[in-house]
Amino acid sequence: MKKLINRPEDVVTEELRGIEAAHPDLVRVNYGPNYIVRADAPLQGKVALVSGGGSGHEPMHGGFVGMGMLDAACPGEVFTSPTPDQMLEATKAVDGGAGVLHIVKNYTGDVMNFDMAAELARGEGIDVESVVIDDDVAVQDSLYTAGRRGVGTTVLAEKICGAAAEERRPLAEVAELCRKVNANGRSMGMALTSCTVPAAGAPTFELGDDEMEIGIGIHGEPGRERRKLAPAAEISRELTEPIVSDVPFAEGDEVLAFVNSMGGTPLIELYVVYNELNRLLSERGIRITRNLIGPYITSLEMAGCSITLLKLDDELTRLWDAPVKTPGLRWGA
Amino acid sequence: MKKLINRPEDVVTEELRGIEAAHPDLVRVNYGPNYIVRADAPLQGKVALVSGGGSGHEPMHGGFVGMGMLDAACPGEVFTSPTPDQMLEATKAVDGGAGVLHIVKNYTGDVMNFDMAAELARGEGIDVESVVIDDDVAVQDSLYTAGRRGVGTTVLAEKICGAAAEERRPLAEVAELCRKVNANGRSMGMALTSCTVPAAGAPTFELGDDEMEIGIGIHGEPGRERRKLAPAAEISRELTEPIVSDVPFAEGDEVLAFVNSMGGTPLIELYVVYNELNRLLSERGIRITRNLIGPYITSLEMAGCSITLLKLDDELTRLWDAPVKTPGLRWGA
Amino acid sequence: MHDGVTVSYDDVLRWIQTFAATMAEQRQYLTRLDSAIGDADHGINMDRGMQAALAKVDGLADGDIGALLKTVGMALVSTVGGAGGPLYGTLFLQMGMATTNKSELGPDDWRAALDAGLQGVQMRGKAEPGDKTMVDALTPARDALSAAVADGASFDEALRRSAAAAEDGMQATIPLVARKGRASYLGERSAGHQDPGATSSYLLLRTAADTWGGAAAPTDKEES
Amino acid sequence: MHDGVTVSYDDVLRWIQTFAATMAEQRQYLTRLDSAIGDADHGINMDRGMQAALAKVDGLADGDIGALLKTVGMALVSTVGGAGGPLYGTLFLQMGMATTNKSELGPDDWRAALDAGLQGVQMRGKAEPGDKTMVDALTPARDALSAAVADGASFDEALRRSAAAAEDGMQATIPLVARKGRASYLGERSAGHQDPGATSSYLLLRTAADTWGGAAAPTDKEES
Ligand SMILES: Nc1ncnc2c1ncn2[C@@H]1O[C@H](COP(=O)(O)OP(=O)(O)O)[C@@H](O)[C@H]1O
Ligand SMILES: Nc1ncnc2c1ncn2[C@@H]1O[C@H](COP(=O)(O)OP(=O)(O)O)[C@@H](O)[C@H]1O
Ligand SMILES: [Mg+2]
Ligand SMILES: [Mg+2]
Ligand SMILES: [Mg+2]
Ligand SMILES: [Mg+2]
Repeated sequence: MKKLINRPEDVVTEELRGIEAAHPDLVRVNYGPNYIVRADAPLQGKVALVSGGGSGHEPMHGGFVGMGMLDAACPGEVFTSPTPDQMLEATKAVDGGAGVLHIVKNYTGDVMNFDMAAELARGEGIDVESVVIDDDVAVQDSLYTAGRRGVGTTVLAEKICGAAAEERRPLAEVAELCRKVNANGRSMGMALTSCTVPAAGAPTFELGDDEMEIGIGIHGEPGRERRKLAPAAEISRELTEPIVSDVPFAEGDEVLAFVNSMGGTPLIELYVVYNELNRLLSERGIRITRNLIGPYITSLEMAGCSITLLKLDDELTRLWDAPVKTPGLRWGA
Repeated sequence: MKKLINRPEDVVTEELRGIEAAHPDLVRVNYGPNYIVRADAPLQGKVALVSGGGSGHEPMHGGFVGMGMLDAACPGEVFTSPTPDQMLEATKAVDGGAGVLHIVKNYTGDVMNFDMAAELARGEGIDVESVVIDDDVAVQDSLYTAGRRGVGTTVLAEKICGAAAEERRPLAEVAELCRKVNANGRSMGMALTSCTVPAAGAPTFELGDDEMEIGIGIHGEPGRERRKLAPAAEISRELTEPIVSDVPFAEGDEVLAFVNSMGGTPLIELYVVYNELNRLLSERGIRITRNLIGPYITSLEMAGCSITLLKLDDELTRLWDAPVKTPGLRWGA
Repeated sequence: MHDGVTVSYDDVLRWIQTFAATMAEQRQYLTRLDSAIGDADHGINMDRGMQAALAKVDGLADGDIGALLKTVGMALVSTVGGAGGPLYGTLFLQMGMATTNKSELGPDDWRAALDAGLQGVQMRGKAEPGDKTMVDALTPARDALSAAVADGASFDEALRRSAAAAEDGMQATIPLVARKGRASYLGERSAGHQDPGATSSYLLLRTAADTWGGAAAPTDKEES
Repeated sequence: MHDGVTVSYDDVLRWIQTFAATMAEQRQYLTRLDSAIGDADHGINMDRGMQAALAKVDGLADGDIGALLKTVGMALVSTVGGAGGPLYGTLFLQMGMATTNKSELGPDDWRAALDAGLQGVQMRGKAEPGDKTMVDALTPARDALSAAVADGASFDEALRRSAAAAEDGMQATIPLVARKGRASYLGERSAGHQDPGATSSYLLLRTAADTWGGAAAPTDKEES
């Protein structure tokens, strides 16, 4: 295992110490239970946004704490969702009396832990709403299964709902907006390599030199299918088609296109994929009016990418454009 | 070779098409010769900044074109410095009558090609100054060699001089400032893995599972020394000591600390390194007052990191904080 | 238990300690199982959680088995995370609720505790038998235990039968296509792999049979 | 040349074409050499540049060797980049300057051209012999050529001697510690590897000897 770390069991704590040292103007870090909050939290009268999940997806979520995005993030161990006490304490730390929105990625662990935390927080008189993001078209949705995973749309939901909360919109509206983003966002990802969970010490799966995994999530797990390696044009098509043929995309639509690195894929390749994506969408009469390109929701050092498309309207576009000032995403401030 | 590309020989062109499609509000792209210019170039009366180098270091330099940073960037083939005609055409495209500063990383190829371009541009009546960045303490400086490489400080110089040019300071001053940044910035890097030049198809060097390279540049080349893999604390110390024991750093100094990913190293590890760096500098009474953490000057998908320290004063701090709006670096706008 | 044999607070404590030791030993094995169809952390998670539980139960000394089990449950909830945390946390919390104020457990108490724990797991996780989860080990274990108790089998025998049933249930997860948890994302590719949670649940019941079988059997023999 | 044998415009064109073919063939080899002490692109760069040069010289048909060589130089400057671009570009540009308006070259013309090219390379790159660069192949080649011309050797013989000297010079780069170019960053670690640029320069002179040796030799025999 080749990583810039000390002891595997200390990675998350030392990462948090790094974040704390680097961004005191933006965030504060609490240890035991671990959570990151806005430096100016709680903001009276503002709906607070709390998210969280396993570590290993950086900058998500801790890097998205700050003005215009999250009020708090709860980092779990690597690829392991955080615990209810982290979420409860974070919720209490950021509640400014207007209620708290939990943005939860649809994984059994995340959902159950956030459920427990929400029950406990409500027990302490805090108004909590939860929205579960489930945008991964690689996974068949069904009543009888755990349903779709939450992936790329989470980043977009946190940005957009963060902007709405900044406008002092009430909890029910911000939660509704989050559901709208989820309903209009779809993603799919692929991997060229596996990644190594520090405490596990070996790659989660093995891939041949001419193989790739299509339909992966963000936890270093194998995908829906193993395939022969293909050129970027073909990979882009295989990711894009299941997305655009899913519910919300049609000719004439304007979309936000998010081309994400899984961690080990450099920017030069993301732009090659973006070029393909742009071509594929033009052919279908879908217009990219906003984009995000880079490593924003990652799986440690995994090589690969995901594509997320979010159907935009004026409201979503305006909220996307609103200022944001976090360690991981920043503009207009 | 596992990459999200089509034909190796098309990588740079397709990347440029991706950049062009993604950021029409910020930049324009010219093909044959290849260069990227600010969407609003030329700016009358503003000193224009031109940089360039081999591709494979993204976001540098193309991602740094925009308000408050570069006016143009010339991308060469992967790890191959661009040609004089690219630089000449870019220089002509951005000259707004106040002269052009060439920011050149100290590599034989870059220096010779920029020299030829500057000669040609002066021949066409454009006022050109060149500043060569040579900040890599892994390389012994000497009159009889090619001297130190230009690495991380380049990013900081482009940001700071871009801000100065935005203030409409004259060419001589902006060039002098660039030399000052170079005089006060020092870097050192290391690699956990090699990387693969697309057209070469195989990793530039092979490293054992328990080996690392210390003192690498940014072209996937081997470093000064091969060592046994070590914990982040030790690696951070090995990178930091040659930097701080070099000319400009002393107790009481305030510095900008730049922890850079070589491309394949994820953010979680950079924060672990930042935590170590912060500790090491505190011990020496050096205070980090600004920082930059992420993949900004990369070597394709290489895993590893570099540390750059820039000694700050009020002027440099103010110019660093000034608004910047580029695809790769953005704040305050 | 018909013959009056019970497990004491100390037996339950030994079970917890042995299970913690087993999770430490099987950490790599469980994580490898989770690599195949999950995210390579189940052994790491369970080990971390049980180490935390050990530290918590060390302080207790009041002989209340319910309190002991609830303490384990709380420790798991607040240190494991993932799916394992709430599920194993709930399992122990519910077992603790079912044994509040008890200082010893007979077979029927243990059956009731396991039943409550399993119900808690299903309430939290919404998994049915056949979904390829820990429920596939716990359900046959609970059923075999109930049957053994109804048959009038010895505690030792009942424990052995329930562990054997858990083992069968665990093995039966191999051909299944997962419908719950992370493995469900793999669809058909999840078939052919043993579920990590079912494996840790089997180990939980095997540890009970081994620890208490050894503890209860001599008493049993002495009294018979 | 004492015996009056010269190379024609077509011979020079064939040399350029053969060198381009050689760079295409040796692309991987040169890139591998550059992997060891550089950045793994020398073969790729030279191949790309010579392909571009081929496309450019195709259009020319005026019989001016100087114009031909300058065209090659310009093509290299504007397509190669890196260190190779300006250096090989300058080499050919200077050779072109030294042969302006010539439609055939005798041994002394060729010596003067190579000398001008080498001086251009050193002016651009500031490398001295022993720095582990292409200068280490070009310098002995130029010197051997001068000596052969002074000795009154045949053009063919002079070409063979200069290629042999280039080969020796190339091999002599192996033990050297680089002082110029990218390999200098490796310090002591650069020793033990053959310099890629010295290798491509040797190939340039070997190609001249092979192409013109073949061309000039028969003429030589006919006339003698
Ligand atoms: N909904 C569920 N109900 C019951 N058990 C479940 C459920 N989802 C997952 N599990 C169990 O949890 C195990 C995985 O636990 P663990 O690896 O610790 O959590 P995670 O999947 O969050 O990484 C699975 O092997 C399965 O037995
Ligand atoms: N200053 C110099 N003078 C002469 N030749 C040089 C100099 N620097 C480098 N070279 C030659 O250039 C070769 C490398 O060329 P190439 O790989 O194309 O460029 P780069 O080093 O920019 O990648 C070296 O092997 C060496 O022979
Ligand atoms: Mg997990
Ligand atoms: Mg090069
Ligand atoms: Mg798991
Ligand atoms: Mg090279």
